[in-house]
Amino acid sequence: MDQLTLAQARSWIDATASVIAENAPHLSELDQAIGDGDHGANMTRGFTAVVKKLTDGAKTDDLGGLFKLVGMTLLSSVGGASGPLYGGFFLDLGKQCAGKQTLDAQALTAVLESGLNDIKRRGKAEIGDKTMVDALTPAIEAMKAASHDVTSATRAAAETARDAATKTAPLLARKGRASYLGERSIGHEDPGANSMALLLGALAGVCHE
Amino acid sequence: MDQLTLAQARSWIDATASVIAENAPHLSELDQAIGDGDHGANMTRGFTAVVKKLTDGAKTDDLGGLFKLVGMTLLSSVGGASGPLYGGFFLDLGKQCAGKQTLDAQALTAVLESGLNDIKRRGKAEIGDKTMVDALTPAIEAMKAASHDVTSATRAAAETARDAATKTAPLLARKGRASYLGERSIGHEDPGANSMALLLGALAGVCHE
Amino acid sequence: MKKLINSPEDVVREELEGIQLAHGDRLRVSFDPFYIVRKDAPVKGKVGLLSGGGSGHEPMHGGFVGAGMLDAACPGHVFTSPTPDQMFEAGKAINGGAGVLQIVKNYTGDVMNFDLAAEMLHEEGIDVATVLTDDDVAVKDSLYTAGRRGVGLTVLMEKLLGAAAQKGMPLSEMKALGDQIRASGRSMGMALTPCTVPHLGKPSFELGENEMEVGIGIHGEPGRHRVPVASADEITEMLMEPILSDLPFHRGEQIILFVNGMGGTPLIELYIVYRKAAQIAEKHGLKISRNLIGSYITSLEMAGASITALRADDALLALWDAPVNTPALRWGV
Amino acid sequence: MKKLINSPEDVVREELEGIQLAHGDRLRVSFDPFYIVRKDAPVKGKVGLLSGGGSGHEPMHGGFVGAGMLDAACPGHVFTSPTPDQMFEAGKAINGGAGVLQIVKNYTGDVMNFDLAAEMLHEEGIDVATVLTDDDVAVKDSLYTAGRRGVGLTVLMEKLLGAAAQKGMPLSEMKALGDQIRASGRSMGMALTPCTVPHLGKPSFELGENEMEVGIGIHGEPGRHRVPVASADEITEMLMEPILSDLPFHRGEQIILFVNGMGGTPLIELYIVYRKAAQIAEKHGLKISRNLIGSYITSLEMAGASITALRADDALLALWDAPVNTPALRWGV
Ligand SMILES: Nc1ncnc2c1ncn2[C@@H]1O[C@H](COP(=O)(O)OP(=O)(O)O)[C@@H](O)[C@H]1O
Ligand SMILES: Nc1ncnc2c1ncn2[C@@H]1O[C@H](COP(=O)(O)OP(=O)(O)O)[C@@H](O)[C@H]1O
Ligand SMILES: [Mg+2]
Ligand SMILES: [Mg+2]
Ligand SMILES: [Mg+2]
Ligand SMILES: [Mg+2]
Repeated sequence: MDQLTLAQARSWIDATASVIAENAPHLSELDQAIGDGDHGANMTRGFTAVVKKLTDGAKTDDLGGLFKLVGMTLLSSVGGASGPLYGGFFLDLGKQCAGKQTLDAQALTAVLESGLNDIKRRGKAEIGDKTMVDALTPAIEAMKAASHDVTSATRAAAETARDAATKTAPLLARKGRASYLGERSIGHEDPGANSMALLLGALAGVCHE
Repeated sequence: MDQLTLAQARSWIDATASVIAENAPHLSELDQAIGDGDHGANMTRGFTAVVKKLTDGAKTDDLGGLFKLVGMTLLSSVGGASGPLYGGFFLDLGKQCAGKQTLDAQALTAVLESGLNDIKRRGKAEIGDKTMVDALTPAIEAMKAASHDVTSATRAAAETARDAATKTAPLLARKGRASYLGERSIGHEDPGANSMALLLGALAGVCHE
Repeated sequence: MKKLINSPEDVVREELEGIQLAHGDRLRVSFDPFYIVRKDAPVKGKVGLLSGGGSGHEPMHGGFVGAGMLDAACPGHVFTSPTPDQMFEAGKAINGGAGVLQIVKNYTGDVMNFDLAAEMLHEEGIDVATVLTDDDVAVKDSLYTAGRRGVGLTVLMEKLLGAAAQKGMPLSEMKALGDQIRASGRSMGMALTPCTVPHLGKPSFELGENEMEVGIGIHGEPGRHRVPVASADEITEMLMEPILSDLPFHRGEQIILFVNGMGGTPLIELYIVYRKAAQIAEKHGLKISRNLIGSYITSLEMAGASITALRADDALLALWDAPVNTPALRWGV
Repeated sequence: MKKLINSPEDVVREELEGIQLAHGDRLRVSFDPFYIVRKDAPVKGKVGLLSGGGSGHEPMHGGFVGAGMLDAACPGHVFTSPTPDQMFEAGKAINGGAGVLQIVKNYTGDVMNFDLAAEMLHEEGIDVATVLTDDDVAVKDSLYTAGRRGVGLTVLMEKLLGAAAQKGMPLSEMKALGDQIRASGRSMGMALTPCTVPHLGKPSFELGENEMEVGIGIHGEPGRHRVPVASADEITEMLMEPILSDLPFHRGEQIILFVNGMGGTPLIELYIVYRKAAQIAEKHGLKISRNLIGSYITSLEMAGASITALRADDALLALWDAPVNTPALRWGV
């Protein structure tokens, strides 16, 4: 597959909504261990609102419009730390994709990297701080290293993110709510890294079909 | 034994304090089932205060003075329903015994009956209402029927009260806190009937020695 | 038992020490015997308003001592009525020459202890009158029991009579007003969890994870019905219907509606209960002229709520609105 | 999970409906998006004071909306920061031409959402400033974390800045005053029991019958130390010593001392904690000039307490004493 199309991007959002809803109890459980236990509910509320807007016929003529709508909706429905982070991430994707109907693997990688930078700028987290950044950063590196088609690039991203989310367990949290626990944050996976892995997993899913 | 002496009456109070303290958890447990669980603590607080006053050397020259002191002290330290009832009971005993150094079996029975009437007047309980009245009433009847010495009269009272306290279990409470439970008060012994049985048991104990 | 206490015997004394340290600018605490009194007592020419009861219901009664409400409160041990010597000393301390009115919740112990205190005050030459509260509709067949229990209405009674006393109403009128309030208010409560009396160390009753107790009093005593846990709306109906049909309240009447937490229930839940209670009141054609929402008459850390409705006319509402300045209830000043 | 709720999704909306029904005479509730605002907003020429945060901390923040305190509050879902559109709409509703001051508890989510709202308000041509609270001394190594959490000081901050705004203080001075208050207050909390977020249905953490959690925040998150349950006096020392040594407070200083319940702790216990806290403050040569005792910033039904000490000069005390008229805090009016 050479290009991510608008229709696929739309499927990506739907697939993300499903997989987030399915995994909400797990995400909340992870957040309950080192946070306040709402990450599953937050993300579900957000993506449910997004899907509702899209189903209700919100007009999105290009990738920019689609991602902007996703970003705005997440911003006004998620709350918490993940709301501005995921909301800002998609708003940034929207800016990068303004007027675009498709993205090839390289462009997709660049767009996601720009989104990552928005997350880092807003949240001031670095790699190793035990956040969603720890899933997204290596995933983008893996996309760069993968062969130049969307299918393998996104599959590499998904697998790497999945693996990286698991590897957040031994880290000491330095950002977000988990940082208050100090040493006690060690031994638990980061919820946001997990939701990010689900997001990238959904992307790989639609690019595989 | 022909007479209850001042020294024995004093021993009665001490013995009551001990047996109440020992049985406080049981009394409270009974009260927790159909009341508010404080009967053991209430009675212990009261008799501890009485013993303290006596040990500290409060002057009691006759039975009247002793019982008045007990009554006043219970009144100002027990609280709840049992405070005025037991306090008033001993105050009444004090009035009956003003100036007396000893009581024979008949006089003792009359004095206790007067105390019972004070309890009934104050609490407006009749026999069968599932209160301390249910232990004291038959005990006094038993004293009347017993042979005319203090040892056997008080032993009859103690045994009858003990038995009567147990028999409060099937009764439906009509007075005090337990009455709020309605049918659910059935099947539990009344705490005040039990403390009254302990009191009469202690009396029999000192009159036996 | 997990509590922020040092030892069960010291709970009431240490609480009183805390109150003295916190509110010593306007309250005085007597430690022998225990009572809390307005620092400016006795107020000359004003009826002294006295209440009291077992501890464990905080802020009632000590938190309601102050201008426009109680002149003194006598705390007993936890869930145990105080003793006559407390009321006697407190009564003397607040008698400003116009007599003393006792507000007594209808429990055998409270009634008998306050009765004795009234006799003692009377012998001291002080005019004494007593008003009972017995507003708990959960107590059925009250002719064959110790009578209805005094619960939530007590808080409203103390506020309203406090305002009347502050305005200089004489004792006999205060007594009549108290009896009118007594006849115009009804309450009912429920518990999701029991509470633990410190010196007992175990819960007052056992409740399964899916059970609740309806018709509880305020002493951790079990209620009359144990039923499966229900939704807030259903629970509110279980409480409101008996309250409204008992008095009964009539269409077009004004009421003061009081939603009370039992101690361990968060405010967010009380507003959810208030929402439904207000809807039910409206459905019955009642106008909620004033309301009170919060944990004012509690059972230690019990989770649960009670509702009180009081029929009110404009005179009563004016008393409600009058300034009150106590640690737990304050407005207008 | 035993709660007086109907369904987890409806908790916040139904609570807001209750607030609207109960306090509709002086507050207005917006349901899309959620916010609570003074009915007389915007007050012309006055800085609009805005706060908000996750629900589950009631009465904070909604209970503090009214004359002399907040102009508006934005409730998020339980323990979840609200969203920028809420603050944006509320900010517009309270802007009386003198700008808007946001009081934000230092949590990653709250900070980022309020930052976005500030940008949006700014673009709308409204002057916006933000004051953070980050008073929780339990957060160590705060350089390597999201920073200290905002806890009990937030309540005092809202009262004090509310009074300043009411007196007509301009936005820039309000911001400076807020920063001064931020630098002068410290808090710490503990829990005897966890709490249960409605949509999760199980406790936020597990505690053995003999364990307590010291250094908790207000979101049901575990603290930094799990230790055996101790006496009220020992617990109070565990909280007071870090608070006093952190700022540090100096002999001879005046403080406002705030003993707060976490939601499931009865008032009687808070007074026992206050007693010891006051004794410790005195031992350190501090003068408690004002105090506040009650459950004002809570974690649902969690049993536990927190203590806040704020260094205060006479100017601050005057702001403290200024009239306030909100559902949860009221005096002088
Ligand atoms: N400063 C930050 N930078 C990047 N990601 C963060 C930051 N703070 C938190 N996160 C992410 O957000 C997740 C928590 O989101 P969520 O539970 O929805 O919000 P909250 O922590 O406000 O309850 C964390 O697991 C982490 O991955
Ligand atoms: N009206 C009454 N007449 C006689 N005895 C009573 C009456 N009311 C209560 N009692 C007795 O008092 C006992 C309870 O005493 P206690 O628990 O100390 O007081 P309270 O009920 O106020 O907590 C009951 O078990 C009963 O025997
Ligand atoms: Mg979270
Ligand atoms: Mg009892
Ligand atoms: Mg009792
Ligand atoms: Mg959250």
